[in-house]
Amino acid sequence: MIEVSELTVRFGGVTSLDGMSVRFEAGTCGLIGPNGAGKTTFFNVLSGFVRPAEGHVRAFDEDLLSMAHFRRARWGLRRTFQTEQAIESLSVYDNVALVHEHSKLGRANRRGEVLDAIEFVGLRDVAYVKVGTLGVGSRRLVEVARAVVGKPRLVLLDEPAAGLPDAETAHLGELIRRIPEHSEALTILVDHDMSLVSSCCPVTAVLDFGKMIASGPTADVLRNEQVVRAYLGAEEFQ
Amino acid sequence: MSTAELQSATPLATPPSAPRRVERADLVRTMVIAVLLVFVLIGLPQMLSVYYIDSMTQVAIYSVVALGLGVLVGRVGLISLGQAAVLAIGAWVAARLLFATSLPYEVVLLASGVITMVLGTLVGLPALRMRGLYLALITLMLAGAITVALASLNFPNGGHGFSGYNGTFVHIPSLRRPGIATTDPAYFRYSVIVAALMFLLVLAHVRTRPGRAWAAIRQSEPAALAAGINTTLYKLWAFALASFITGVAGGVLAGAVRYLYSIDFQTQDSITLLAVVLMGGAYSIWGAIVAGLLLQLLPAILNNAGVSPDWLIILFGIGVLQVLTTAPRGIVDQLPRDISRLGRRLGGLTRRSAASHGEAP
Amino acid sequence: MSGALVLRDLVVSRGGRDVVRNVSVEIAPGEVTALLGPNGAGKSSMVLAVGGVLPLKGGSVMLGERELARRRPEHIRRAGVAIVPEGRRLLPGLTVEDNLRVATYALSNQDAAAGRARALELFPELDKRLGTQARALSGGEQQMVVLAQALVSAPRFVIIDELSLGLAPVVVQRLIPTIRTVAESGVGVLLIEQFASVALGLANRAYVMEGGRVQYSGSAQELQDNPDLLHSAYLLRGLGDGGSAGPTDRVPAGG
Amino acid sequence: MHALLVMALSLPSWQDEQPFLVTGLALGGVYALSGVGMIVLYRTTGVLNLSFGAAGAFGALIAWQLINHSGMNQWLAYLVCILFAGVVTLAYGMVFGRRLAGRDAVVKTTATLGLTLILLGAMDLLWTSNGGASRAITLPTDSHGFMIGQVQVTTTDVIALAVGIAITIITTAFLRFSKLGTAMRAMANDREITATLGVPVRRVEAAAWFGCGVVAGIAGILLADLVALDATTLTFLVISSLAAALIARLSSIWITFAAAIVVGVVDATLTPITSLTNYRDMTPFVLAAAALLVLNRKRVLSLARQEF
Amino acid sequence: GSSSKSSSKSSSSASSSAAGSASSSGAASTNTAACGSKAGAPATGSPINIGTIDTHQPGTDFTDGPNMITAYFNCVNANGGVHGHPLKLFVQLDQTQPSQVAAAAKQLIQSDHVVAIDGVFDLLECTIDQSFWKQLGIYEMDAGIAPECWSTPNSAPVNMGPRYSSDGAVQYALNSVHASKIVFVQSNVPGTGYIAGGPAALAKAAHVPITELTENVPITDASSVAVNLVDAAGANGSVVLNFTPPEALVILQAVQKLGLEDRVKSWGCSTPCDTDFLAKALGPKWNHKLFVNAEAVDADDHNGPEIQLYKAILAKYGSSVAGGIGSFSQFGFLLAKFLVQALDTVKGPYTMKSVNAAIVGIKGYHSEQLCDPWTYGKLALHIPNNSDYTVTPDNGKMITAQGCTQISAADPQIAQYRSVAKAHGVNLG
Ligand SMILES: Nc1ncnc2c1ncn2[C@@H]1O[C@H](COP(=O)(O)OP(=O)(O)OP(=O)(O)O)[C@@H](O)[C@H]1O
Ligand SMILES: Nc1ncnc2c1ncn2[C@@H]1O[C@H](COP(=O)(O)OP(=O)(O)OP(=O)(O)O)[C@@H](O)[C@H]1O
Ligand SMILES: [Mg+2]
Ligand SMILES: [Mg+2]
Repeated sequence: MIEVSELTVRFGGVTSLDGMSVRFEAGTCGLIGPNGAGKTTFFNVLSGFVRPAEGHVRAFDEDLLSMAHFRRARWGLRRTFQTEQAIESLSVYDNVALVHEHSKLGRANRRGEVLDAIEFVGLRDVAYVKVGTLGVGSRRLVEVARAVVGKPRLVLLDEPAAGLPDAETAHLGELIRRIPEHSEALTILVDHDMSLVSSCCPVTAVLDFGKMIASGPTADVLRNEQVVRAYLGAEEFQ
Repeated sequence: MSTAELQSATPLATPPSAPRRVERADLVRTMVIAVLLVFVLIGLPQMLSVYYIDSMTQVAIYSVVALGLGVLVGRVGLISLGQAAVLAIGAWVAARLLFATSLPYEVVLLASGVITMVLGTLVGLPALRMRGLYLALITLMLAGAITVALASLNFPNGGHGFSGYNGTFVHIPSLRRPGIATTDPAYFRYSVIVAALMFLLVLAHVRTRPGRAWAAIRQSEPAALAAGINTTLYKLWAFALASFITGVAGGVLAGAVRYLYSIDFQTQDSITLLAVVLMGGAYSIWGAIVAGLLLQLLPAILNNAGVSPDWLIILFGIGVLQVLTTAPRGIVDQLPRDISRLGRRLGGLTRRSAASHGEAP
Repeated sequence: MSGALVLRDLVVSRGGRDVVRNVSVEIAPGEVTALLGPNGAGKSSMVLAVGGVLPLKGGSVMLGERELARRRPEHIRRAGVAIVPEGRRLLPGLTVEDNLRVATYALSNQDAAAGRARALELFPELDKRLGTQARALSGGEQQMVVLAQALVSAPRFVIIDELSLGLAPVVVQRLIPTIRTVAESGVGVLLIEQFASVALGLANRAYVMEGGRVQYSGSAQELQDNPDLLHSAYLLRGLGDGGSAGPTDRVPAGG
Repeated sequence: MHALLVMALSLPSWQDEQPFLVTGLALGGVYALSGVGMIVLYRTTGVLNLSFGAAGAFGALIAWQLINHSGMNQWLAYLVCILFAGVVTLAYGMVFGRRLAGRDAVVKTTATLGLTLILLGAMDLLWTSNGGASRAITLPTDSHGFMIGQVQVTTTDVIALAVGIAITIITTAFLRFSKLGTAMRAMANDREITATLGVPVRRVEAAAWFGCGVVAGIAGILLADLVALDATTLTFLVISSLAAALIARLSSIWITFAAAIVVGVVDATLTPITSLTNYRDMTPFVLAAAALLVLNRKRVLSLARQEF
Repeated sequence: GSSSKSSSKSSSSASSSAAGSASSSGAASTNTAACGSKAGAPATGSPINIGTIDTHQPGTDFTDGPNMITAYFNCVNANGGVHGHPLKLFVQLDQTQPSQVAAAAKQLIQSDHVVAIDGVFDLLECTIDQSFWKQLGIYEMDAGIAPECWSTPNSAPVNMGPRYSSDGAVQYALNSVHASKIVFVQSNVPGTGYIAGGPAALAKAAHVPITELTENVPITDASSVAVNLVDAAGANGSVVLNFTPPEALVILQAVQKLGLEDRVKSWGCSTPCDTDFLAKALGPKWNHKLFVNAEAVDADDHNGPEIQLYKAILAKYGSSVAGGIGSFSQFGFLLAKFLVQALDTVKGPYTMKSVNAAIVGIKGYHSEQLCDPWTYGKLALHIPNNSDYTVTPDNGKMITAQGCTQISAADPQIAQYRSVAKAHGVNLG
């Protein structure tokens, strides 16, 4: 459970988040909104890269914002980046192990859990290959594996399917749907591919100009007039 | 680096059993290194003239310095143009302690390592806020400042006071060496052992948790933070490690040269140091040894051949340009590929000839 | 304006491997042409090579009578061929305003001002961001800037790699008629797009690339009507082998 | 506290400081010249040209050779010097600058150290300081001058400061009012993309490299006169200008100018303060380090991939 | 043990050039014939190996010294050698790295089997190798800079060195100019701190205040330095510089540019300033304003038989002496001449022992170029060149301002040397 209240972020004259309040309960939740609405900024606040001007975030009854940024991963917060950031000079295994060894998890079962995550995203065959030699699709999967290894509590996915063709998006969607059962984490998915969002997320929240304009069951949200006007555009989705 | 690395990567068809193989290769590699080390320790001093033994001692010392810079540049992505100044600090501390105390040499080495580590980390502390070009330039500035300060302060020569320098000496005493290594071959062995220990120390870092953390930091700090890495800590750690081993190298250097002068630690040396580290290969442990050879053995050979040292500088300049434009991973990356190609060809030959021998009745 | 942009038998090599092999594509003026294909098919490499950024190993790029292959990027741009490379490659340290100004470098001051105005009309979202450094923009805003850079500078041909990357649906919808208008004004457009429906909806002709080769070429309508065609082209390569890491040396059937 | 008091008491009077101010201003002018030259190139190509000093020194030594051993007219020889520095820098830019264009700024800058080493080695090879022989370039303007109060000011001093001011004004105007200025900054960001946008990058960068080299040549001659005609000295004197450029965060030309003047003046005016005089050469380092640390207080996280 | 690797470094190619000169005849060969015992007869015996270590690094090149010795040896070898034995010089160059200097010494002894060390022109060598030479019983002859060149039993230099030359310049300012204050300034290059001790002692003995300053080199703001020196000395004071020629020139030119020459009573300089180049570079305003201590005669002004021989050897064999006529090659000539003279006295085989016995036995060797005869001797310290003269610029040339004068024994080192030398029976002028 994560509860965001009155979150405001300003960059100079730009207000990227403007009193954002929302509550994500469990499972996989969608977060959508027009370009520049503040979705990535919201993720950056959660991971500690951006310090909000105002507001609070409580996650599983802890004050997330008072935590040092690198501690949040230890606490169980994981994310992927809009521009993929897998570490090229390390193997897939080391990429994932890296996250594991900086979490609170013991080392006893490290190898097993790391391989488990790699298996989960379907990269077992290339587990010892350097990431630098992999293609875009696989790199995104490496990021997903890093996000689910061990026992994450909160997984943030920032446009993981951008630039992936339909078939691979479908594969990715399947993975995202299985994250809650794999690791019991609360997952927040940002993407502009509505078919991916509606197939993965039972609930969705919509951000516009830094404010929440709608939230609830995905199907309802996507029919919301305001959302259609601000984000989806007139004709799409029926 | 990203493009270069991609380009150098051949399309892989790595079999799933890779890890097992890697372990066997590791074992072989360890054995090879052990044999090499034994040869260097026992065989080499017998074969070389004193002239080359001394320059090999320097190679051992400067390999460690290059290794430290290699950790910063190659592993963490922090360019430092001030490592010669750090070496100078290490040597200064060691010299001061050697004159002032009668501590065992090993203790002096450790102390100069630790004190240099503290100072180096202090330098690293503000530098942590910046990276890339700014870090390179600020370290260049700091190195320049340290050079000027050392020129005014002077290296200890057995005098009293904080600086341990007495300008009026018409007789400058030499620095002592460890009791077990007073002769040149013995001191060479001593240096190699210390260097080997420093290499092991770095290896122990690179192969494990800090190594992976550094790789993450090098590529993208936000990604590293998101992976739970305390980037400040690990960057300081890298500075501390590099300064420590450079400080120890400074201590070994003090005993090797026995007289220290600030002219031997110029701002320019930091630049040539970076040049050879890049030429050798900042990403690899072996690169450090190549850098040491380039920096100390090559000049000795050229000097002995009567070639002007100016050529060496020109050579380093060309080397830097060559490496940066065509082989960003340094000589150690290129050479083995050439050698392994050669080896494969030779291997093919011997196998063929062995086969033909076997066939002979 | 007459004459198509004809790419013939292009070969592009990356990392010592041919990633585009004998690809021929024709981009007609006044039309939208779609280029589809899975990850690693070689689409982006082809775009970069046409734009003069990557070296062409073989083939020709003819603009009417003019050979553009192996010319420098600025020549190709000045000849009227604008490319939008993949990955939102803008000028990160410059403001949005300056990014647009550079894109109209070759135009007269008047045309440049008009171009800038058109860009803001197309992407009103950028209006408030004009003074912001491009690297601080959101992903979608960056995509808008690179599209604007190509569209405002009066090209004769535009090649857009990943049109809708990171754009909100509402923006994509706004773009579709724009692209159509641009094409109707006589510009030849080549679209690379992961949302096949978007691309095929716009395009007259379509090509499908896989493993560095063109596996299909024909009318966009036909592809849209027979999704199986598209899938069969895509699926030649089997799924889940980890994207583009798989060996592509096998010569696929057909082509 | 006590040390401060002692220092304060031994501070020289304004009267005593005046001549130091003059030399400081002249040197500061040349540092500004060099600093601005480097910044223009940096803003165009992303290369901080550390071979700047070496190219100027090489040119100055050639001029010396021509004047003293070939009997060439000295103005012609200075022209040769300027052209040489321009051409060497241009050649480097065309061969290596271009091949490294897509790499990280720190790589591009490190590569210029390669050129620096080559030039330095070649200079020592060609003009060894054999037996401590010394060389000098003496501009005719050295013997002209005037007095301000008690202080002798030579025309060379005036020229040095004037050239520094002139280049500052000219480049500022150029970068601000011409669209070439924007194109130059765009190139430093991403040369490839700038080219695909239709900017004639080769011509623009050739102009920048050559211009930088020419400025290096001018600075080389002035510094050879004001400081010394010595390869190593002139090569590493670039650090003072570099400090000024750094204080300006490698972007503002006016701040570079101001910082260069400050570096020159502080360095010179510390001379008569006995307790600090031997440490005064630390001025550029200290000022730049302090400025960088203060200016970089705000942490910036960037997702950009770094080389090395 | 050392390998049997043959070193192909810059040893003199004695035999080949000897053969070359034998066939050529004419005026030059009769001029140079004086260097050997048998004019025109090439030496064919087993060579006598001599070693030297010299600084050669970017910015500092002392190789004119050893190159001149090689030229002299070639001349000797072409004219009968030393009792028929040719001389061979093994040169080790160093880049001011202590370890390199130490290694070079061992290389010379162990690989090159030299029997004597002659002609060391080095920044560090005396300091670093002293104990090694002592251990082996080698008496080196050098032209040094490091303090140990003058203060140890196993080294004797032909030059006077920075300290005693500075003494000379200060002495002139005190005794001849009657300066009421001395400002002594030198570089703060490490290991040169001991130099200031001499001038300080001299000034103290004369009850004249002295200010000692150091400057970072290279000097980047000579104008500031110049102003500072003038301010420090005052109208009745003298400024004495101890720098290498480039640095001294830079300061003096700045003085000239700012018109400060006359703001002090006189300017002084240690030996390195004694070049016509400097006289030329400075204008006529400096005539009898700048007084330079000169360690050896100006070869351009003198034309005795020794100077003639020096010039002839330089012309015929000295193509590698880049600087031509100059103090480096003059000292090289002296070091070679004294060595050959000493070797001539050796009876029997040329071993390390016999040769070094001859060297240390050198006593009262005359030279036109020095004020006093030169003596080695088993002494605790050696300052055999301790009496010299002063020159001053005169319209682009250096002319003599004061003839041979003994350096004052107010410098305790000089006093100590004179007392041990006297005990040894050396006649000091
Ligand atoms: N460092 C910054 N400085 C100035 N403005 C910023 C900065 N970071 C973000 N912004 C602005 O904040 C707004 C929100 O950006 P954000 O990246 O959160 O959008 P987003 O919802 O992720 O959009 P997209 O879907 O396009 O990625 C944008 O308008 C962006 O320009
Ligand atoms: N810098 C590079 N070095 C070496 N190989 C590369 C490089 N970039 C791409 N490749 C390879 O070239 C091939 C074609 O890639 P390209 O990016 O052109 O495909 P694409 O069709 O655009 O795919 P995507 O849909 O992922 O953008 C792939 O196999 C890829 O691995
Ligand atoms: Mg975003
Ligand atoms: Mg692509």
